[in-house]
Amino acid sequence: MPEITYREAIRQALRYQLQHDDRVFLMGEDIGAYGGSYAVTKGFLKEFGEKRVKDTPIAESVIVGAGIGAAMAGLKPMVELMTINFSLLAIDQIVNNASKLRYMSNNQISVPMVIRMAGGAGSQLGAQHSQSLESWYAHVPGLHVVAPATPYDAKGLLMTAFDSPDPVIFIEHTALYPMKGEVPDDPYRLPFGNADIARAGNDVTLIGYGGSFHQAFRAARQLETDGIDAEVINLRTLSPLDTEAILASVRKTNRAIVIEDDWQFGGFGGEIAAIIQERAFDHLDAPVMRCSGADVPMPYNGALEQAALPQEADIIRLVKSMVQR
Amino acid sequence: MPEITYREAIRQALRYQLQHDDRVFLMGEDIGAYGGSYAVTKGFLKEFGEKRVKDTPIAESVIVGAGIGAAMAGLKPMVELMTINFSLLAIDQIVNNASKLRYMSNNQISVPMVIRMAGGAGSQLGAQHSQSLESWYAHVPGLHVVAPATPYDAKGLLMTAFDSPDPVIFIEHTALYPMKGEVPDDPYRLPFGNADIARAGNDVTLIGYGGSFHQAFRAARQLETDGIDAEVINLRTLSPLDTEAILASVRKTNRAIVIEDDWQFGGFGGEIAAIIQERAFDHLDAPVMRCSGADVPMPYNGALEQAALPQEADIIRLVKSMVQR
Amino acid sequence: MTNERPASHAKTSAAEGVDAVALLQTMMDIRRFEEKAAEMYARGKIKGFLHLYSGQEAVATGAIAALRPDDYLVTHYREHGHALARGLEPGRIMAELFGKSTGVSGGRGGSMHLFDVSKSFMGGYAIVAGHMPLACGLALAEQYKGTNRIVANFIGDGSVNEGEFHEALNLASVWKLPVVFICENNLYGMGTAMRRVSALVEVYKRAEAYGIDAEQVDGMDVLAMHEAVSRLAAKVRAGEGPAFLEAICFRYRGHSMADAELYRTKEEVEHWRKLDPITQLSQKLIADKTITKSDIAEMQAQSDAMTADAAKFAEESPNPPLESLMQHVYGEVPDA
Amino acid sequence: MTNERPASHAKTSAAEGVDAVALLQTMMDIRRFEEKAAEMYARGKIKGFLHLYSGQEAVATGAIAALRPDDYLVTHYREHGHALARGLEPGRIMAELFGKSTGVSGGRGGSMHLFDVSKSFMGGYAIVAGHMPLACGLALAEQYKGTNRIVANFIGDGSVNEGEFHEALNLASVWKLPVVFICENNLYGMGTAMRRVSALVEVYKRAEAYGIDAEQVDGMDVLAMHEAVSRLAAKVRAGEGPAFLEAICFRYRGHSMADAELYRTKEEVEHWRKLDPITQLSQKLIADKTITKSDIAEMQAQSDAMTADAAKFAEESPNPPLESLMQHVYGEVPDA
Ligand SMILES: Cc1ncc(C[n+]2csc(CCOP(=O)(O)OP(=O)(O)O)c2C)c(N)n1
Ligand SMILES: Cc1ncc(C[n+]2csc(CCOP(=O)(O)OP(=O)(O)O)c2C)c(N)n1
Ligand SMILES: [Mg+2]
Ligand SMILES: [Mg+2]
Repeated sequence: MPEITYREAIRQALRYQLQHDDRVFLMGEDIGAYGGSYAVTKGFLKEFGEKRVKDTPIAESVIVGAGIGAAMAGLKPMVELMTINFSLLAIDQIVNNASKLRYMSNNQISVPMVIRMAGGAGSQLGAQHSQSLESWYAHVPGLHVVAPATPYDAKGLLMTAFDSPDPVIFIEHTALYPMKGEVPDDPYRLPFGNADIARAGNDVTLIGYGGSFHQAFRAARQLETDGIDAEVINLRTLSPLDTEAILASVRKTNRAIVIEDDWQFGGFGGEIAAIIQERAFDHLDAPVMRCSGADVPMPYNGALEQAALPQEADIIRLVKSMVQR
Repeated sequence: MPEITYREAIRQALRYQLQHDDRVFLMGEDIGAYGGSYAVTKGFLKEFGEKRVKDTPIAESVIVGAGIGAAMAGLKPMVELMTINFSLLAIDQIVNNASKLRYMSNNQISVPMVIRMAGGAGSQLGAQHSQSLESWYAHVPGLHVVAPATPYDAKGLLMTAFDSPDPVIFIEHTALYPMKGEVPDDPYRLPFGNADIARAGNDVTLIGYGGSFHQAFRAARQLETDGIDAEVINLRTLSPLDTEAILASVRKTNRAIVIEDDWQFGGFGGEIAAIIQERAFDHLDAPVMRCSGADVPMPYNGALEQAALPQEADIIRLVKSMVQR
Repeated sequence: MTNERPASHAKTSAAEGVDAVALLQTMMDIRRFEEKAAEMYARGKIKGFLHLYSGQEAVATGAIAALRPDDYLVTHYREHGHALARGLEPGRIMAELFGKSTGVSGGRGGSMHLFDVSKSFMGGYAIVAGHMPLACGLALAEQYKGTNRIVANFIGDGSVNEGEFHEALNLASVWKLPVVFICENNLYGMGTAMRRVSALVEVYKRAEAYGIDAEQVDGMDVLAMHEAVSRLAAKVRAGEGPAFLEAICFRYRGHSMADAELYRTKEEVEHWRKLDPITQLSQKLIADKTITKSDIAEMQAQSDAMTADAAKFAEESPNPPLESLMQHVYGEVPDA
Repeated sequence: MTNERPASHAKTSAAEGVDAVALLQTMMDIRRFEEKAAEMYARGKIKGFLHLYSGQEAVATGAIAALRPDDYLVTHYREHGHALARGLEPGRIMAELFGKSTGVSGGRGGSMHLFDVSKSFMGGYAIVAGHMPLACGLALAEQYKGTNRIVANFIGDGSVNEGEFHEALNLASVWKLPVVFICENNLYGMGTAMRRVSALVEVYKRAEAYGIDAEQVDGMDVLAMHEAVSRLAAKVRAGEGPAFLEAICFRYRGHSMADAELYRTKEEVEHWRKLDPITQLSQKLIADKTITKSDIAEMQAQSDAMTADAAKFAEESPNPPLESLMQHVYGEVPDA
């Protein structure tokens, strides 16, 4: 299989959709002439023209709202919001319209749209540009929340997103764009709600997604040298969440840690911990732990930023404290 | 002690602040001439004049942002956002500015402001007007999140909110405005992060706040007749959260249920459950359970709406299933 | 605010072939329907927020009659009149207000969220100005498909200071989207008079700042409304880009059923009632002998009957089953 | 886009008593500082997003010199020039870019978030238009306190289509807030030319739609900038409400260090470099014999020294201690 980057994998899915479905069009800030702030749509304007690739004003609310309206009329818009931080300016459209229209209209209206945004931290962009708000979107019924961790996931999940009759919040981790991995040339689809057991193990379950999956995976490799056999789950989608895969793993390992970039307090890790203890209580040899971001606005300084983010060493320390329990 | 309504208790705190602190002013949509959409500020425009009580355009973002700016300049604005649903239009200001300015500026800037909003469901206002987003705000470092359940709490916590050097999200539950309770005439302050053990018990801990506290309390009363002795905790503030009070109670009762109007998936109940199992694991005789709102946009129909909200009967059923465990 | 009635900037001569009698009937139907709704609210049959359209009938009636039946309508939460004018079944509208399963939104939407996609009625929305971007999107879709279907987006005067008003008007203008924005300026947003919160009181001038074809019309005159919307819709349909119409009107009742109306005087309300759109048109049609007093009585009777039937239908309809609570949060995924 | 230089609508005669030489020195300082920053970015000393001000020096320099030192400044993320013009210590600005504890924001803010409250520099902000409401609030506070301190709010041309631009201008106008909005129209928002996304290309006309005193000025001419801002600031200070100034300018470098500049031609950049604000003023001052070529060389040397010292200070400063991570999320509660 060819090795391509996470960025290229996303490009392949977008290009495929543009080529094979007339209802699909892209809109967003600087996706055309500029080539996309993370170069994901570079060249698309030339290739597909202004009708299919629309540069918009800097006006997040109307960009997303217009996407919703176009979807209501039967098109399949892909709206790019550059980064998840700017989605706060469109969040009323996402929460009060996109997620509710099917239900409020008693199934008369569908909103089949994909909203792409780059999330996560780690590149010293400062507090206003380093947020991980996926837990907020996962909280909202009517939305799907996808967070690919690998090039393979990115292409397969984005393909599936375009089949969804409902709005999909597609969160790409900024640090992963240059990462390479094996991706089939031909189109393929990865179902939502199907986690990937990236590494089988018996001693502890490490649960991650997007960027945090890789930390979990690297930690697992190191733990091996200490004779600790960790299972690593790549969630792929937060909503729907593959609860069964998580529970099956914990019933086997009896221990679990959730790894997330996001702030810990009130974050998604809490939901996973709550579900595990609720449904696998008697299987737990130790409390479900969380290795999360510190509860601070992200500092610019590099060392401080790393200190505010979960590190492999933190995971390893936590695991050891749990297996020794 | 005089018996007054939740609404009147809030009015007393606001009037006291307006009378005793020149830096305090109120602004919001229809708080003046109209008297406030929930009549909380009725008569204030006449009493304090346009300088202190400002009717604003319908423009949530600039209302909150202007409040932040005024606070940066040393005033103490109280911004009313009518309902938590509309706060989505101001959420960028709250998250990207209000909560981060002190940290980003290395403590050069303070944002001492109070943002009041009515939250919760139960009056058949439909999906766009029936949300409980407190878990979102509790997730954001730099914010305080207050959710009073009684007239006594409302006055005491709002008084404290005006002493806070940091932004306070003050969430009033729409269903509680007419509710009466004993409230001292004189001003008093209730510290943040101090939960109220509203009822002592030994068999199970029921944790609620705002509207859900009352369901928990009523359920506890009924459980008594079945010989089940429930302890009921009224959180008062979600951030800071009185973790110690929760843990102390659970170490005694060995069982806990969180009651919340909000959607369960990814909600605040998950955070509480995660903390409890993390820090009182060996004390738990049963998993921490959640009695939450259904994960649906709120339907208008009254029976459906009630079915989507936690009911006393649900709490009682849950408790019984746990104590029998 | 003012007690003067703003002069209409639109030629008020009725367009040819407009059925004035039908317009009158529709306005009467709306008026009666709202009275019945108020009654049902008082009797506890209708819950939540109820915003009545009484006084503003000419706006929706004239505008919607000037559109094609398949033109999209995207409205605010004060939309019973728009739904009736578009021809949604009165019984199913009332049933929605009752929260019954036969309601146009299955009882899940309520008064503020009427939907009937089969009639291109794309919904009533409860977030001020939050529906404007949707109108832009529907218009974008039709432009994209190359149809000549257009969108009518009804908004209130209170929406004009929201950020989304600005973003929507700018996008509609830059992309030449086929939308007619119709601002129902009833002088108040809840209890707040326009001039107290708005830098520019003449709303249509705001729209001009985006290079949008804009005008003001007497919203108490259904023929003027019909004429203005016919003219603007034709331009928009021809691909000349969006248009904006400010209709000066007045709501007789409070903002919602909860409103104490502390912000306006009885005199002001009385003044506007004298300009009642139904009375105006009735008198005109009697004067020019199009109809007689007894025709009017008959039409009234028809509205009464329609409304009574609607209430009866709503009353007798079942509630949605509790088992349906979790239905339609997500759609069915088509198997690829 | 256009290669024509928009005519200035402002009288470009320098106001009396303006120290043109000082203005020139400031512009030189900014130019050198940004070159050094670019160099330090290349050497990996500066991380994250770095937006350089090269080419736009005349805007911040002329405007800020025309204000009182205690007038609040609220700026966007391309704000090194504004910080230098306001007199923040160059070393502490560079240290902030390096993320050092001696930085104006303690190394927590970075290039986009410079703060120095002691100099009424209320911050650089990274959310487009998100700082405009803050500017309104600061102005509201001074109006409330009855001072005659005003606010200068710098925004980019890309902000004008955001909802917050609309909400802020409307509120400032209705409440007559003492704010001068200064829009740095450098023709592009990232790679998007104004005309492609904006219904009205002349930004100052947008502001007029809110009844705000607005004009356009040549942002490559520091004296014109100084004159226009002096005039507008005086009005605003006198309580006549907000003012709006559109400064036509150009950024020489990419949007940030990552920009491939696919959206504009070398010719366009060359064209604007010919209008360089520093060259312009130098030539003028030499022509009217205010200074000599050797003075210029000396001034250059001074900028070089200042910048070198700043870089040295930044380099030698310590990182903030890791233990400080959790500090200042919340403030100290004063005991009642
Ligand atoms: C974003 C938002 N803010 C506030 C409200 C509360 N609210 C409901 S209606 C209304 C007034 C709207 O006035 P207008 O647009 O003139 O419509 P009218 O009620 O006069 O028909 C307000 C402030 C809301 N629904 N949405
Ligand atoms: C709300 C928001 N949307 C998008 C962005 C991404 N972004 C950063 S700068 C920029 C362009 C702004 O252009 P302009 O206002 O003209 O300022 P300039 O960079 O030209 O100085 C964009 C789109 C952002 N920071 N904030
Ligand atoms: Mg109105
Ligand atoms: Mg620009």
